[in-house]
Amino acid sequence: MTDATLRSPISEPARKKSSLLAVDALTKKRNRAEARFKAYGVSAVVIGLLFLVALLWAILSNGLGAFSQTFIQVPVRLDRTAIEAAEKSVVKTSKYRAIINTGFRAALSKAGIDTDMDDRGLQKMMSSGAAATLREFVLANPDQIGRTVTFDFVASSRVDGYLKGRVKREDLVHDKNLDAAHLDLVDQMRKADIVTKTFNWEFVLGTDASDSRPEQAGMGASMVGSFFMMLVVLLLSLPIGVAASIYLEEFAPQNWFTDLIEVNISNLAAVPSIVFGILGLAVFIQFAHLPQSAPLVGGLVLTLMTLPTIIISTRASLKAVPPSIRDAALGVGASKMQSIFHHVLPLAMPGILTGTIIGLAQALGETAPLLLIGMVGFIASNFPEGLGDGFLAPNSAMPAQIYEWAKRADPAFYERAWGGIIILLVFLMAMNILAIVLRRRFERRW
Amino acid sequence: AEARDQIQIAGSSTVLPYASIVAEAFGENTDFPTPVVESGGSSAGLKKFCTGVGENTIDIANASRKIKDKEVKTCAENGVADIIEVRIGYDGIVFASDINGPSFSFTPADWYKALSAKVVVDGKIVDNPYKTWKDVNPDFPAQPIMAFVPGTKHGTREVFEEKVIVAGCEATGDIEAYKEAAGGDGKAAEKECMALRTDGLSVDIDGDYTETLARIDSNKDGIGVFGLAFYENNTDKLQVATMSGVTPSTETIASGEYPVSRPLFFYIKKAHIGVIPGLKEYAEFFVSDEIAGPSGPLAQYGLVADPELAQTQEAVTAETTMGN
Amino acid sequence: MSLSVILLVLLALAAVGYVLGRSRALGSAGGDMQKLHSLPSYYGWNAALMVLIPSLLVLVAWLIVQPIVIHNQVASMISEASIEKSSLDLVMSDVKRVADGLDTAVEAGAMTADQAGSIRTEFTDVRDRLGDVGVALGSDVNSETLRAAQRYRELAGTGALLRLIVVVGFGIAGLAFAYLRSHRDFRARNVVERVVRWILLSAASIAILTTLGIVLSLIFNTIEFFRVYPAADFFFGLTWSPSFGGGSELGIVPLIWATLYISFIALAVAVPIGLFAAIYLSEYAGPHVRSFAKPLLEVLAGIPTIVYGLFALLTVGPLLVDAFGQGGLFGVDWMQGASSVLTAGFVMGIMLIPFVSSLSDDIINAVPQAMRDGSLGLGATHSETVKQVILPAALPGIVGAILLAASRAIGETMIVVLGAGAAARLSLNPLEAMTTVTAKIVSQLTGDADFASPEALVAFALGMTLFVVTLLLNIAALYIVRKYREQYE
Amino acid sequence: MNELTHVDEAAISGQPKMSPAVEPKIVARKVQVFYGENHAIKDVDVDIPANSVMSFIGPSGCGKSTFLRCLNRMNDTIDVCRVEGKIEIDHEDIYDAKVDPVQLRAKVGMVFQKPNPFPKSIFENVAYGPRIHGLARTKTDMEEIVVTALQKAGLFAEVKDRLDAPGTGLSGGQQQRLCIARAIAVSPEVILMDEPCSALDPIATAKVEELIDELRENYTIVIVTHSMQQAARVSQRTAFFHLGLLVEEGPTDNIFTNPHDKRTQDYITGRFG
Amino acid sequence: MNELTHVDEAAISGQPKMSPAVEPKIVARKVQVFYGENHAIKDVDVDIPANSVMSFIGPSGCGKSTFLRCLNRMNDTIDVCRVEGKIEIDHEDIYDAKVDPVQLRAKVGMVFQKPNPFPKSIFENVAYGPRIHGLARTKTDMEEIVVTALQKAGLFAEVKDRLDAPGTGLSGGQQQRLCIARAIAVSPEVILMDEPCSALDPIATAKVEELIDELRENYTIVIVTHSMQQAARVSQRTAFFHLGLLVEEGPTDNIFTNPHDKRTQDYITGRFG
Ligand SMILES: Nc1ncnc2c1ncn2[C@@H]1O[C@H](COP(=O)(O)OP(=O)(O)OP(=O)(O)O)[C@@H](O)[C@H]1O
Ligand SMILES: Nc1ncnc2c1ncn2[C@@H]1O[C@H](COP(=O)(O)OP(=O)(O)OP(=O)(O)O)[C@@H](O)[C@H]1O
Ligand SMILES: [Mg+2]
Ligand SMILES: [Mg+2]
Ligand SMILES: O=P([O-])([O-])[O-]
Repeated sequence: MTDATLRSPISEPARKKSSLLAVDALTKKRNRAEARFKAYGVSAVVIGLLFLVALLWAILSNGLGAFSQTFIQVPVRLDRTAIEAAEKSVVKTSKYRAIINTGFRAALSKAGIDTDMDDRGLQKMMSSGAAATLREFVLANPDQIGRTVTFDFVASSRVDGYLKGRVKREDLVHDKNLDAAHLDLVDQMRKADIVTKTFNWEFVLGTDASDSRPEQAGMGASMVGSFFMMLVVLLLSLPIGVAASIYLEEFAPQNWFTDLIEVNISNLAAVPSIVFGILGLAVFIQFAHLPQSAPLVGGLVLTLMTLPTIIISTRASLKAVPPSIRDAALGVGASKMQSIFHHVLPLAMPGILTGTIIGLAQALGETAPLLLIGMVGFIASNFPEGLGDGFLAPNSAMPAQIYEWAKRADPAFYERAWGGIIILLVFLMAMNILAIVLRRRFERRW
Repeated sequence: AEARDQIQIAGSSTVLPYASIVAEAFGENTDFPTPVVESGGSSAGLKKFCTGVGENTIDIANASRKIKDKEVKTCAENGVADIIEVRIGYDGIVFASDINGPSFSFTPADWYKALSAKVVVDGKIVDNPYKTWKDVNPDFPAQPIMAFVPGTKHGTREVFEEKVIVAGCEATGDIEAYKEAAGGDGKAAEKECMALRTDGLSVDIDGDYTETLARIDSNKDGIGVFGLAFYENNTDKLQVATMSGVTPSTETIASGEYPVSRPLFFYIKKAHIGVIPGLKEYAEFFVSDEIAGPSGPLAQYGLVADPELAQTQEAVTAETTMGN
Repeated sequence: MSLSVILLVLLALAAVGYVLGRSRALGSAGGDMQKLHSLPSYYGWNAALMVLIPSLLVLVAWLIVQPIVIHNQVASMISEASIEKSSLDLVMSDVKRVADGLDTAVEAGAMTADQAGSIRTEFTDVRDRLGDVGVALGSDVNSETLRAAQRYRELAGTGALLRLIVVVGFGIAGLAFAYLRSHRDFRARNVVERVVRWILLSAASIAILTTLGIVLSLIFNTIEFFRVYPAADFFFGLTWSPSFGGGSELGIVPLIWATLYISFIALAVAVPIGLFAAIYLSEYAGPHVRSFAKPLLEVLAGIPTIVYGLFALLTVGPLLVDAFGQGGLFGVDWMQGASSVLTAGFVMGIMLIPFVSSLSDDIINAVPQAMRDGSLGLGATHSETVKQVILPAALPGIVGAILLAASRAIGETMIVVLGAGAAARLSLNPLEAMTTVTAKIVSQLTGDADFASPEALVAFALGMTLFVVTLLLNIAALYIVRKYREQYE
Repeated sequence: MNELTHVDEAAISGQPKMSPAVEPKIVARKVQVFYGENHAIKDVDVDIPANSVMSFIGPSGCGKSTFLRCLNRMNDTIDVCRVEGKIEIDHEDIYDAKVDPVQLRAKVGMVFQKPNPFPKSIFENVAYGPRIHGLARTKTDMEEIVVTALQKAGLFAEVKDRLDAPGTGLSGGQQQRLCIARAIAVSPEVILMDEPCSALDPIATAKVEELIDELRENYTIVIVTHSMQQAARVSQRTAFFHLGLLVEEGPTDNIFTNPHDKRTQDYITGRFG
Repeated sequence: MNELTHVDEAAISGQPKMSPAVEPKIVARKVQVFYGENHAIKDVDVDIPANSVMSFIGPSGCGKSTFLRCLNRMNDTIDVCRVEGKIEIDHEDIYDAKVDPVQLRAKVGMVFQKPNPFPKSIFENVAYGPRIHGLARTKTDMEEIVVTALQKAGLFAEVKDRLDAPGTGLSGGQQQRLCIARAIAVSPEVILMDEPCSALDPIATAKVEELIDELRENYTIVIVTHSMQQAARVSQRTAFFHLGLLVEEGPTDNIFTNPHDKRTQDYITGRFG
């Protein structure tokens, strides 16, 4: 067969000459398709961002309130006999409350406010943690006994809510925690500058408090818990994930074992996170005897959970590196290992970092597995004392804390849960910023 | 290996608020570290509790129900033989609806008729035909039936079924019809009573009371089942219904006037007493009058104080185990 | 404490090994790198690895064995009587606590090391003494416990010393071995690379181990479940209605159905939006838009799912009811409450957008420019190029991203609980409430039922079944991807 | 439009035409190309006559490819690349805002210097262009177009048994011919070929040259080549580039036998550098 | 090792040596290459003498690149590719299990048919090989190596001001020369060049040919080329491939002036196909 025997469409052009400035019908159609396609793209991004804005709006509008807090200024006379009596009782703090009450009454009358409220009623104005604050101070500064010291006591959640507009006068009819008389008092105290609303550092830096003291609860300790967990996750899942991907993508022979690993990894991605919790409980706590509620265990469980995400994204981007790059390196006598670590890996970096960003985001926000290894609940209201403690001492984590708060009865916790989400997101962005910057630097086309 | 020095507690999320209040106060008032209180459910807590004795296991399990015999057996098999049972009080279960809606005063029969899958109409067992509360009881407004009841994972559901639905079933006399249909089998008849309708008017809530509240928020016709403590903290959004004419409160429940409540417990491994620092002190602190008594912080928060608290205190001090 | 000392010593030895190995290799080649088989640094790494790997393995083994040996030694000192009273385990933990307390006391300077080894309960109130340095004990210390604790300290001290000697000995031996081998003809690079390859392989094997761990942690309870509940009813039952009183019906079919249904809807939302966003960001958007839009979209993946759940329940659900509910926009009465398959699926889809968009964006970006040029040069529009050249070339990566999103959808709980409800139902109507396998695993696991009852054990069987189902789906996906893979260049 | 035409006239009339014999298909004036800071094409004026072959020659890196890529605006895809000046095809400014580069590229086809087959089957590689331009109505039409194009490019015999095999699995020269087939399958008016024969053996080269000769009757062809013999064999006019400048342009014979510029002379006699 | 030498002897003595004059550097016997089903190289026997240039010619797709890639085991990287037979370099079987392909490739450098610079700076492209082989002790050493390699490849003058610019931003010919510079920078013993001059203009080609001539003194060079002129200019021996067979091999002069085989004759006189 020779070419000449065939009718050639080239000698009789199928398209007639046309002006470039006048767009022909087919091109118009194709351009419309192009415009549509691009519009889909724009709207996809816009839709995504709109949802983000909607969610952020919900988060911010519900949660910003948690960042301010009402305090009541009370000068308290640290009377030795009263303190000694209090120290003798079973529930010492309840006696300290009485000491505060005395001071509080004095402060009120000094400001020219008189009230016929009984002690219980007065106590409702202030957090029940006030007594603990006082006791702690006394134990730490025995030399101050006998003097009068002015404290900024945290106001109770209802009073705080009143100043934030969350608690309304008419809502208090059925409320046994506060009534309208209290609000009158608050109004007067505000005039007298006894109550102040300030930025709530305690919320950012403090520890969790029990259900009866929402006003005292803070994210600090759980932030530390999340920090140590993420440290474990990052230090384990990134190197292990990348190493596993390199092995699978570059070294593994094509055989059933490789397929088995491959299927396994994608399957692990679909394992519900709570199952990882079951695994963590069985393996790390019951078998390996690691302590309960420890961020180390949480980190290990979340590492296992994050690995598939990192491996899948890393493998996809390793696959996307053109073979000619590998050839080039091998051709100058680089070993396979060198060609991968020197050339392929840097080119796959954006994908690896994306996997890390998404994987860590997921790990940071995960609650269910923590439920089973004991990191959800009311956990250690103390900060870890050192590095080792940070990994091993019982602690909660931010999402667990938020989840707990969201369940609690007092509406003030609801506000805190949203506030906690704000902190979590800030933490997330801080955590990812490095990866995002790095990714931009590695992104290139060839 | 480092020795553990704080008490470890796990279990019921219903007991958790009370346990956390006590744990916090315990940490503040004693030299012992604040105990760790995990949540995760009564069952999960008891399961952890029964894995064995030793440092690596928890010391106390909170439970919103009594431990089951089968569980006691498993415990014993794993070496957890001596268990101290501590009843801390009662959890009141209340019915509440949106604060701006009409108020209700229910009887168990109303709930049975509104929610049961089948009811007896004119002597015949039929699929529940009622769509509004007025259909159930002419005294009620014509508000569509929409009930948010605890899901089957919750212990509260059991109480709700027994003390409200079955009671209503008995009160209406429908149970006799079922018994007849089942050939005199009382168990089967009760089961028939308890089966809730699945046409969407009764919604199971597997989450917490906050979820129930959120659902009422998005559907104002809804009536939900709550814990007393939860309701008392949210009186700005909810109004509570009376049951058989009694308004639920810590007092009416403690006196037994209000019928729907359940006891709350915690269980201590006796073997851990003397090993884990502060364990016994914690238990005694918990049941002391200043804490669990009617004027203590727990009652303040919504726990119905146990009228027989003194006996519990004694048992704790004497380390009386179950079955002794 | 001494553990970190050992680790530091080993690290130091490794560093020394690096320097020595390197310099000896260089020396053997007369300082001329080119005469060496491998780069000098490989000889260094070889030595460092030879120091670290054997000694760390020994250390790990030691850490596992020593406590067992000591435990046995000390346990033999405990009298039957005390074991009778509680349990050996508890007595031993008391012993350990006292031993730790003595350590702390010595450290704090409250006792000399000698005293700690020789005090007797007869003469000292140990609990008090330890209490002074902040060590809380559960009860008074009896003499048996104290002696056991002292023995424990003794053994632990000896053990620590031996451990130091043996582990560091291995390190030094490894160093010497590697040093002697560091010769110009020694294939250091090959050795190091082989070790690295083993490390890579073991990293990949973690996936297998995890799977094994999951299966093992589920299987016993699953078997237990099938012992109390008939398997056929579980796999083929069309009703899911657990109840405490017994007589539960635990059919998995409605749960599996809803899982697939919700995941499908979620993907139907996430894949188009995510893919178009990825295409737009990588192909059309300028670097500025891209550099802020991509990380912002990724925030969607970081918002805790409880927020999505509330968003579903309070915002999306009511909107859908307004449209499809009684007296709604469309005048149809298809929707009862805010919870529905559609609500949950839609919101889940939003959460999954970044999974699809970010990963696909990276992959699309990695397609070589020559492919685009080839297509554009033929007069293809940009969108034609994307659809017909770039997407096929990027397909394996995109499928990976979609699978990841699908996996996430299957494993999600919070959104389902709040968005789709808690009641299991077998229905085609996407506006009805249903619930998924994962949601039920969580609820049965955290529920109040007796932990030995089928209602609680079913969680494990559900987990196991879901595991197998997704495994089958993944095998199918692997097969499909293999078939349609296109390799550029 | 008015204003632009205005400028055109001025610009074009301001330059002496280099080849007034034939009506030029492509007219370039004062073309400048920058890659960021790098000034790759400097002030190039050239007229490319219709229905003939023009070859660009010059040392490597002098800007041949760059200039060629200006003619169908392929440079648009390089971010750092900036084009100035005016290029007209059939009197229409191709850098006019109204011009659709897609239509332009359909009219001005291109074969790239590095063969870049799509990761698709051989058949799909060739069918791609006709499909997007709607050139085939039926499957048989399409098959005919593909087969003809492959034959023209001299590849058909070698691949006829494996039209479904991936185009990336071909040898270097086969890939190059595949790309040629792909370009002619859409029958553009102008064909730009960037070293189409560099990877080809003499026989395949001869076939492609034959093809070029044949195509010349209806098409305008611009070819970049390193082989002066090839330029001499196939082209009517030749342009010599050096360091981004168009040094000399004219009838091929003249350029090779009687170059005006010292640099051209040096280059063609191999006396360069 | 003993056993292996054994087999070698047998295999090699069983075949008539084609060029007994010089001690061969590379000996190939019964080499077969398969791409899956496709039998790309059939039973090729060839001796490549040391310190000389051998060129492979033949029509596109005949297997030149494939055979060349066997000589440094680059075919190992293609999954579907299977090599059979024996290839020895300096009497060592390069497909022996004991042979480290990495060391082999350091000894047998390669320039690929399609230029494939790393997406790194020009400097780094060249410095990479010397760095991993430890050829430079100091930074100055390295700079010297890089500059020398670039100069030898005739690229230095053009890029000396932008050694930090990415290698992928070069023109096609520049990329090709960059790859040549990269290959010679590690000073291998054998250099395989797959059409190194296909993208180069005559002057650059001349420079590369000069370089090849210079290198010949110390290196063994195998070059694939489409230009018979080039083969004639630079190589001492030439091998002609056709459809996967090595049709004829011998001193370059003989092949071109007095081919034994009809197919060779047809090819070099352009009377093929
Ligand atoms: N990766 C591959 N997969 C499958 N077949 C291939 C592959 N590479 C080459 N081939 C086939 O093997 C045969 C020989 O190819 P090779 O690349 O060796 O040819 P060549 O002689 O170098 O040709 P050219 O001069 O065009 O580069 C050809 O038919 C080609 O299609
Ligand atoms: N993408 C790019 N980015 C930056 N500079 C570039 C790019 N492409 C080409 N250049 C530079 O522009 C100049 C002209 O390149 P061009 O590709 O036009 O050369 P050429 O004449 O085609 O050479 P060759 O014959 O080698 O292909 C060269 O100096 C080259 O390095
Ligand atoms: Mg070029
Ligand atoms: Mg080739
Ligand atoms: O968590 P609960 O067991 O109380 O439901």
